[in-house]
Amino acid sequence: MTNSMSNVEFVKALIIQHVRPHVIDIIDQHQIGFEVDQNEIHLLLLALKNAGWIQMSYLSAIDWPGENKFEVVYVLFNWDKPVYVQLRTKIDRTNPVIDSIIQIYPGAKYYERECHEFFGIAFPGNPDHHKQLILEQWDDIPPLRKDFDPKAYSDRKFPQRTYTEDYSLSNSESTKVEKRKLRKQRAESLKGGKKQ
Amino acid sequence: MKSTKFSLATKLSKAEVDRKWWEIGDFFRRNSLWMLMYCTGCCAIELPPAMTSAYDMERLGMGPMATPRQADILLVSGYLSLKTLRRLIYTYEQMSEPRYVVALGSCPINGGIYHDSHAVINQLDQYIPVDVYVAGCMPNTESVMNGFVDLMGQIKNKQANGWKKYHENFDWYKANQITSLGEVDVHDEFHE
Amino acid sequence: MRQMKLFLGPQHPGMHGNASVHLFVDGDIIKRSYLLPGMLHRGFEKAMERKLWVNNISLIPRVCVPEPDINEMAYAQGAEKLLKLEIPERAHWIRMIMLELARISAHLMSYGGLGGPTGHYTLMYHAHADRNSILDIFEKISGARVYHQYIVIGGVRQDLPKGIEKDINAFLDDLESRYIEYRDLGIENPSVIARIKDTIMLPEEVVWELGVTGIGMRSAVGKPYDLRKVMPYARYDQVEFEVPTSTYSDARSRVDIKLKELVQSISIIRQCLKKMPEGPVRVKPSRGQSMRWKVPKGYVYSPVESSRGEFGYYMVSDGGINPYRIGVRGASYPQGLLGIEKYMPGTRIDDCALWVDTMGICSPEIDR
Amino acid sequence: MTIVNVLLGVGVAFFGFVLQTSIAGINRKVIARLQKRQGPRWYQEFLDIFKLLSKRSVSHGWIFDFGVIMALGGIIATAMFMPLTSTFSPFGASDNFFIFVYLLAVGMLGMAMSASGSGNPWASIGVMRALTTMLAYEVPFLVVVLTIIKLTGSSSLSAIQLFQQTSGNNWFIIALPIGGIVGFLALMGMLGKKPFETYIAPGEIASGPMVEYGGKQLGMLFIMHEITVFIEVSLFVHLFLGGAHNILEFLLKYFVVYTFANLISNVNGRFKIDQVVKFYYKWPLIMAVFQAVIAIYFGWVI
Repeated sequence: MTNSMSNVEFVKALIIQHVRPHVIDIIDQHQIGFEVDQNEIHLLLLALKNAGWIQMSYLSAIDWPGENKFEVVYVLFNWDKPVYVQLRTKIDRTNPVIDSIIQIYPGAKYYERECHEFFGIAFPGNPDHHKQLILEQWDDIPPLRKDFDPKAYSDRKFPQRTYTEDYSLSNSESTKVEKRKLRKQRAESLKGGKKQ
Repeated sequence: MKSTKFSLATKLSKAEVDRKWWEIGDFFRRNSLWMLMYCTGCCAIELPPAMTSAYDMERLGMGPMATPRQADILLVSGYLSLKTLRRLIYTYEQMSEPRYVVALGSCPINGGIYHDSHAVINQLDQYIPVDVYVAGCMPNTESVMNGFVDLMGQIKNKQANGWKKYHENFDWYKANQITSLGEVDVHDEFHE
Repeated sequence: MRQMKLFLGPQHPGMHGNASVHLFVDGDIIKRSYLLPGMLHRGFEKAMERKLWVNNISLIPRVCVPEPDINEMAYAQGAEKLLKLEIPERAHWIRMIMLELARISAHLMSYGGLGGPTGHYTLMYHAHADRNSILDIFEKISGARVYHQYIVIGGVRQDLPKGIEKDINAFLDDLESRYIEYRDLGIENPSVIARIKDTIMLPEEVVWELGVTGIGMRSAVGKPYDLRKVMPYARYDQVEFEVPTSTYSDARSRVDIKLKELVQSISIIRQCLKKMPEGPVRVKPSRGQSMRWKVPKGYVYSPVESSRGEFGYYMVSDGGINPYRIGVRGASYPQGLLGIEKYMPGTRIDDCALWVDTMGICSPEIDR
Repeated sequence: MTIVNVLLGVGVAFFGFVLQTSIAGINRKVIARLQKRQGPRWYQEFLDIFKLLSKRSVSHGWIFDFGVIMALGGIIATAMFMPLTSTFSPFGASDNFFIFVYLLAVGMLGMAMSASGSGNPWASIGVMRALTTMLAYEVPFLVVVLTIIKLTGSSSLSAIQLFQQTSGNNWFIIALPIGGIVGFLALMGMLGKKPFETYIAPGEIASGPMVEYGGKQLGMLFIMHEITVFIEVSLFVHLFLGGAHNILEFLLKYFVVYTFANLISNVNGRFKIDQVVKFYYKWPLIMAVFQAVIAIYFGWVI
């Protein structure tokens, strides 16, 4: 336990050596999170990569419309010193731009594309970041932003099934049996198969 | 006095002859249903048990087919995102007639667990006609098999005529497709 | 040079799942290729924000269909980390049994899937027959064949049914007795070896470039980089198991490692059944509170070793009753998207389906 | 060549279709048992074919339709020459081995033409692979058959059968054991059985040449395929297994050969196309030449 705790301490020392993080939260002996400035991200990623955090596990964003910010998250992992490092940085929401990290972690290419598609964050430096990946012919604001309402979108675009009969049993007691009979009848009528 | 037993039936009209031939065809069609393996969604995970040794679909004369041209059943296995629906419509229109559609799971019926999703359609029979729905999330392999047996019964009773409906109401179906999809045929500009 | 564009999928018997690989071929050789994902996009991350912490338990298994339990585990584990919740001892062991059974089922499915691209359908039929008996065991334990919703926040939904040990042991014995047969049928079979040996290479530097995890990484790097070993969750530190590795990663060695892991999983389940203590299996929120279960503020990344690699949930809570943001890191993201774009060119059309199969690419978790 | 011969020939082709379709159905049941399942009804193949003929079909231009008819016609024409036993042959002594080799190619080319006419790239790849495989297995097979023709002194199938049935002579699979193995390997390639089934390959090229066929055209191709299999297996029976004295013996040998090939096919994966060509040009060709040398120059025939 002491050994693995010292891994977290090691990361903390490494980060503090370079920058002063706004927030440090130690989640457990295998995970630590830092919140840093936007312009420090590349420096820290490079430092962490040189220190052995060679795997980029996850890249995504969180929308904070209240603060008018996007929070971009990088999760890194080192297989020899098993610590997950979360680096978070807040960027402006109205004009979200953050430099791409594919020079440092080439595997981030598609994460950035996805992030652009779902949040609208631009990643200059990534040659394909503006191309569509998962959605096709999308005609609304990026869907993972908090002000996007999927229910309204779905109601607007897709026809809903309308039910002509009401089978809920919450009404008065006397109609219960009748309704059940009706429901059974309808179920019978829907049945295909050999019985008919 | 002619014997009634072996006398030839009176001359059948052309429509009746056609009907007889159609019934003979139906016998073959329902006993040899080939399905198109298009895993549109998660219900496809219950198909391997149905196809392989556990439930052995081949007993019923069914089997997976590689391409839409060869297949009789379009098996819509689960939810349909918009992107899949486009390809599903191409696929459906490629299949040779008579063609049947079996939809597995709750999602093609009314959206199921994804009823409020921005990417998943709510009701499949607005876009293409569906012959058999198998409800459940996910439906058991037994109910999947039962769905196929139901389809066979429907073919026997001449109820499985979704493909005729598609011809008759083609404009209605196309209009619905365009409302939801914008454009049905898109050039795939990904990476280009 | 004239190139022909081919669509391998979404409707193609060689593709596992609803994804499409677009190939530009010259003769039989692939010159350029890319994956077209998104056919399975359901907007999970958005849907989870709109539901309660408890409701999401029914939604998450659907993220990755062949192996749903890892989703439940990653989600439950992450929420417990945020809640600082200690779950009962027995629940840990039951979770491990479920996870390892799911791993066996996923490996069997993937090994059977080798039968598709190589045309060896007997292998596929045998593997799926065995997988079906795991599904029956799952049905006995949780009531559902595929989507169990069994691992929940605070433990597992209910205790194991009585006498299930006998079923599990019988199945494991059965599987173990036919392990040699499986090897002979599949990867020791000369005609299959001709297809999978020395093709579809994954060198070590590519692993680090793409960020491949799981079997792909272990087969190339030769070190036991398995999250169950490196940072044990549940009670993986109290069971003994080996992590099979190799330093030469072709399709055959990856499948080989898959089979060896299957043996390790069998041994883990046996140990779990032996060491499992008695006791409660779930911490419940106080009565009437489950719909209003608030999770404290925080950010957590919760990784789990799936059959394809590191599978993680990035979870953010703002202290409310809904998750603020849940991000899913699919294990097949790097090799599925960047891997196909960069390293599939140069192989043949025949290898394409095998690439998808042996790299362990699961399209629903790419699309979510 | 009278009208009786023609009628007999058509009868043989029809008999071949019924025989092969039934045996294929029974084989599907046998294979199902190998795969731990129950399997379809034995007449399932008939249902499949008649169902396909009952469906509506899509055309992709006249080459597409004409190619199918040409393939079916070519194959029926080939089957008309096939002797069933050593004494029954529809066209008497015209059952020359080379007639089969050349007429089989007509059917194959018809299919290739039609599949290319569909315009689907998978079909072109499949056709390319089918013709490459054909080139690969024909060479060792022809070397072995030429050895047999040299030994018998005749290229008529009836004569070859009678030669093997004459007392003192063995079946050629015993007389020329290495050649027999080569012949069987070539048969596997001809039938499109598993290690060499590169041109259908559903998991790779989406059933290759058949990708655009549906309905009636596919039905005709299935009939063509059944008759082709009948011709190929019968060739093997007549050339290597001593033919048949009567029809029952023929049926038995036919069933054994086809089932054996099918069983081998179902415990194997499939090769890549380049591996198929390399395979046939390596061991079978060397073995065939070796067999020819020792049989013809040294006279070592068992």
